[in-house]
Amino acid sequence: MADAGSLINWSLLALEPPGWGGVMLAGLWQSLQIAVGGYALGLILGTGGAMGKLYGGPVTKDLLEVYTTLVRAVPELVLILILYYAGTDVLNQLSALVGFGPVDISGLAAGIFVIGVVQGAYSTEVLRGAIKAVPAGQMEAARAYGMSPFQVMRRITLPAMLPHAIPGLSNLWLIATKDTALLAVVGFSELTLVTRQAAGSTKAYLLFFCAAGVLYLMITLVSNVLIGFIERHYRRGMARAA
Amino acid sequence: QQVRVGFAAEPYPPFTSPDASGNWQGWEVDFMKAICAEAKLDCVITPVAWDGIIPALTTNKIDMIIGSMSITAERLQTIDFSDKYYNSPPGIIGAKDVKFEATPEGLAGKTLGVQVATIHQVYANKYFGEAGATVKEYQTQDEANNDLAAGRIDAVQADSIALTDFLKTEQGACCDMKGTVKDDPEILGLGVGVGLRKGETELKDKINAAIKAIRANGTYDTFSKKYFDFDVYGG
Amino acid sequence: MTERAEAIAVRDLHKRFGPLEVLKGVSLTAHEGDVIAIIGGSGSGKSTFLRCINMLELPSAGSVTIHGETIAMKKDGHGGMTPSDRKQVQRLRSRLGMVFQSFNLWQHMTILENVIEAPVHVLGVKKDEAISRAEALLRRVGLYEKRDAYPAFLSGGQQQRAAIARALAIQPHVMLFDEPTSALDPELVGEVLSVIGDLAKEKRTMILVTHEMKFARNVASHVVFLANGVIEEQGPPDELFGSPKSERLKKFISSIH
Amino acid sequence: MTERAEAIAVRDLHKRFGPLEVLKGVSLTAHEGDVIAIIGGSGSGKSTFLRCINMLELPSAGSVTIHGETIAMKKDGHGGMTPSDRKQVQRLRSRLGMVFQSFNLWQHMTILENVIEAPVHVLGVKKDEAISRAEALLRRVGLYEKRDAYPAFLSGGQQQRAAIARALAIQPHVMLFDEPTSALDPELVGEVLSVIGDLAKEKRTMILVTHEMKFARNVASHVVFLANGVIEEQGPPDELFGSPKSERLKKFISSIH
Amino acid sequence: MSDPTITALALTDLPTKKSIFKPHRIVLMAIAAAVVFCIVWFMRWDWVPEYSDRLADGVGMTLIMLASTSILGFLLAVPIGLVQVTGPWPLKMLAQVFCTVIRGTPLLLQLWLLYYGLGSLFPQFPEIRNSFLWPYLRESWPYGVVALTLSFAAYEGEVMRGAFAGVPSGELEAARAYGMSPFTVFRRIWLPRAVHRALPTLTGETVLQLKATPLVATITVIDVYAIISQVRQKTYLTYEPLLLLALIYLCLTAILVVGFRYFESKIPTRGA
Ligand SMILES: Nc1ncnc2c1ncn2[C@@H]1O[C@H](COP(=O)(O)OP(=O)(O)OP(=O)(O)O)[C@@H](O)[C@H]1O
Ligand SMILES: Nc1ncnc2c1ncn2[C@@H]1O[C@H](COP(=O)(O)OP(=O)(O)OP(=O)(O)O)[C@@H](O)[C@H]1O
Ligand SMILES: [Mg+2]
Ligand SMILES: [Mg+2]
Repeated sequence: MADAGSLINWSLLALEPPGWGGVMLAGLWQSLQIAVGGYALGLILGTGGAMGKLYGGPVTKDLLEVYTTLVRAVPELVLILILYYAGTDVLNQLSALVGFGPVDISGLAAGIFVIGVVQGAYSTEVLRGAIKAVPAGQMEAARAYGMSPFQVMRRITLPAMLPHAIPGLSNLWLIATKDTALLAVVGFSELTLVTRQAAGSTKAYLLFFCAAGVLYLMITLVSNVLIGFIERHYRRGMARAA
Repeated sequence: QQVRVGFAAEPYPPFTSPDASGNWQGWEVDFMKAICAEAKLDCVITPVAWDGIIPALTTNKIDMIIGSMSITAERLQTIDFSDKYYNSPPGIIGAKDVKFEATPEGLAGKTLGVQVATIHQVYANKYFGEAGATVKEYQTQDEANNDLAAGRIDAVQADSIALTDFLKTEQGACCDMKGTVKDDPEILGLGVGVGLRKGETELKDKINAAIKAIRANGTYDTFSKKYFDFDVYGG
Repeated sequence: MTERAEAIAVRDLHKRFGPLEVLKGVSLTAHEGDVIAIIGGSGSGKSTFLRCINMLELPSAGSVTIHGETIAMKKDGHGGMTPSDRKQVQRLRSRLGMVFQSFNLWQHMTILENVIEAPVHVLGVKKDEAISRAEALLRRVGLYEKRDAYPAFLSGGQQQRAAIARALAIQPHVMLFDEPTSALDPELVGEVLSVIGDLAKEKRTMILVTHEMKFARNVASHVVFLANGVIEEQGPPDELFGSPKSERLKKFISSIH
Repeated sequence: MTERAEAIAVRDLHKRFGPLEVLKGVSLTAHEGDVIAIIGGSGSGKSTFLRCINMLELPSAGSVTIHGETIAMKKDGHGGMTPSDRKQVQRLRSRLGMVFQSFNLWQHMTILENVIEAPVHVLGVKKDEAISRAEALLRRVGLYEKRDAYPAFLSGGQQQRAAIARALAIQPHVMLFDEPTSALDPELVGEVLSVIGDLAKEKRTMILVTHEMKFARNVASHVVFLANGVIEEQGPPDELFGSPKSERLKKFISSIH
Repeated sequence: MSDPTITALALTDLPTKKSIFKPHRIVLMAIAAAVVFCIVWFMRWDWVPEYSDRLADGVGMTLIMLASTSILGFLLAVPIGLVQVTGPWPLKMLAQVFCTVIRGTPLLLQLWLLYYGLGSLFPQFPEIRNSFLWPYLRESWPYGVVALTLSFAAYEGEVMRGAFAGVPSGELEAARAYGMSPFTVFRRIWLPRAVHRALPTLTGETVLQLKATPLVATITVIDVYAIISQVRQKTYLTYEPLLLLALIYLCLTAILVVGFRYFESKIPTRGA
């Protein structure tokens, strides 16, 4: 029977083998890559989605409504499973249709895709709300001075809605970092799964899960500091009262 | 030709387990290296969740499964297998201080842990579940063992080789082998094979040839000796 | 008046919102240097008329000619019209400097950035040049010191003066004002009116919708009284305010004073 | 006046907020049936005075006697005072019906629930009885039909009438009003003032801070002019408004009209 | 987490379509019907009857998890929100640290930490097995309940903090002015008013909680997700069970949203 001292066998966290620290950091790096990639993909989808929902044709609007409704009503874990299998399957079958062989999708790309599609629906809603918060007069003034619709979007609508969107987008980023943990369930080697493997191999469950918790918490805390800077920067045009 | 070899993303000693430098090691890793070298395949290890390993194969995320997967009639409806490359009878372990037999009567009223998506899950549900045991299903074998050591469950059914390995560890000291279960080839299958997508006969032939070759030229025995003092290939 | 070039000509403009016909055939010509004041009761269609000139509102029928160039329109499916050439509309819009009732300054840009935005990104003026012109304009409206402030931190009067500078920055042929002072507190109205008065003195072509009758009388060269979607009466301010002919205008003037 | 019992007596009340001394010794006695109107410029300390009476603001010095019972106070460490007996304050507060400028109805309760809340949970009246009394009060202020509505769905005037009913429900010895109409749109002021006027006619003891001079003149038995933290002048309304003595009051009255 | 974010993350309103019968919608619905037909016709659904009983049990477990952890979590959120507004600083700090830690780490990790982390201690402390808690510590659902409850409490605690802080001081003052004791003010006015203010976010938080429940399947709690996993193992089907699972969650969410909307219509939150 193990003595209580083995609970805090810190050498297990050493960066060099036989410590598992290096593996944990590699998992963290994977998690961060997926989070950043998925978040960015989500932002792209969300920008398009928000535009479509606000200014698109009736069909676009309805399809986007279906997309955001489904994603917001079904657990991320379930969506991740479906997308994880379906994503590559559909892609393979498409490429087979066009006549290419099966495409090789790296695990990283699949993870980014899965998180991105989920985040896309969330971003759509956040950005749509933010754009609606920009007074219509701002866009009208831009049109009155001869800007093209694209210019209005790029020069006025997007930057003007940012202060409204930043709180929501910040929360989405934090959620993206935490949602990467769900990929552990499909066997993707991100931080949570390598933690589980390390814990299983060494039987130091508490130590490794707590260490992973600290890493996640660090991501959150560092993000919060950065978000604070960004928020201050973009809210500078807002009146104190607003 | 690159071949993605699906491993269960979990420690399953002595067959596959990740080490502290992030590499995989164990008997099956050596086996994989041997057949890939023999068949001149460029194999890359791709860890996948065990309970999703067959869908991962059928949806083209991986090209073959090396994960102590038994060849059963049920699985053969969905995927294909190579010839067997080892065999391990299912065993049951339990706490040392509780005496019981690995029979439906012995397990009645007890809680038995198994890993999901294994032959043991099917077997335990059929033989012990019916007879009054509670079958608890874990995503990984390691978690089942862990709960046995914690005392949350009374017994675990799995590969006897893997269980023997567990009993040798510090944690496994709590428990001992209660015996092997009565055979049911229908469920328990005919040994462990490499899982393959249906229709990929070319790959299957290569692998069967490779298995034959390493058995014949002694490579198989060489790396097996590092792990076992008995013939893992079985009868 | 005839020797001066035509700056804007609106012919037989109709506009309907669903069942409601707001403009029922309005024609108006502004020559270079004209200062035209549009007056009329609330809901008489003044804003709609102004917004139809730069196509922020699409007219249902009629034509708009800016500096001799008529905006090409085509019928759409629903009994209205749309411009057939978007680029043309964008180009012509950049010759009209619109000042809104609610300023509509871009909140995420400083005052200076607001003023150089359209010159740089619509007209393609170089940034340095745009800045030096913008600074001159801001000095003129008395906002040079505030050039790096954000709109939300300015008073209403200052915001409206910034909006006027922004409109002037595209060197428009015609300035359009839609009730530029009605969103302001009474004590701030004066500063904006004096800036507009200065522009009028320079003989800049302007069309302004206003409720400030005294101001209209002082600065306008021509006053148009809109009622019920048509021009009920028009003429030089002294004539119109001094001896109104129509009953409606008489009533309107008496209700204002 | 002397034969009637003393309802409230405030003696030499001082109140300071940090360095700012808002009340510099104010004494005031209200007898049963008195209607005292407190007037004065903004910031003169009217609200503070009223809030000191029921200890929502703790006075720095002086005493408050309600119905013959003086609130026991002790010095606190910071040069102020705190009540030495919480229970006493709570008991005495329930004899004062305060009506706030911003109504402060409890938004999560219906009007009826608002009115029965204090009788049931402070005075321990039985619920049935409280309800029947509350309904009578609501009928009186003309809100019987609205008894099951939530405050947010009522107009400001209706909310303030409900707040008056709520204050009356504890059967207070004295009603305190702090500018009960100044948060209302002009057209809603009348309905609230008429309810207060009715209360005055019934000879209910009331102290009211108000900016409605005409109303103060009509209903008050006694008017107090507060300026600079002291009572600058007081007396019957006709005297005070008819022939103000102090310069300040003269100026105040002329500025109001 | 602000309300707009919750709305972005969780379905809080069913899409209201004023007229379903616009021409393009009829086309879209026809396409949707065709897709559904293909799914029903070309995919394998013969396993559904066999598992329907177990699926119903699983849904029941999911709902029990949802209800119990939402209610317990809410009860815990009230003091967490309150101490952050008025508490003495040690309690305030404690509540803030609690919220930061729970909100800053993945729920999945918390679950595994609780279940396997604690479990790994049991062999070293055999006395635990003799304690009165052992019958619960043996089971897996208590860990799920604890983790989900703490999670709900942390997120809803932030909401409650805002709700407590946002009760207009005038209403509290009015209560004091009528002689209420501090505790009565809290019990009768502050608390119900804060809860009232927090109600609009409750739909979203509950839907989020529903979306978090399947994680308990990873610690061997048999909820609807676990049943579907069993189906996947048994039938070797990749998509069909997952599609059914998504449909089940979709329906559960819709029912929740409709239910909350119904109750909300009974409690006007306009003044909140
Ligand atoms: N987008 C719109 N849709 C429907 N009706 C509109 C729209 N815009 C304006 N109207 C209607 O057209 C009429 C004229 O509006 P307009 O804003 O032009 O009046 P106005 O003369 O500018 O009035 P005011 O002095 O109040 O600004 C009004 O009855 C108004 O309700
Ligand atoms: N809590 C406080 N802290 C600091 N200063 C205060 C506080 N409450 C009131 N004051 C100050 O005390 C002075 C008197 O305020 P009070 O509200 O009593 O005036 P008032 O006569 O009611 O004015 P009004 O007619 O505007 O309501 C003001 O200068 C105010 O700024
Ligand atoms: Mg207008
Ligand atoms: Mg006051």
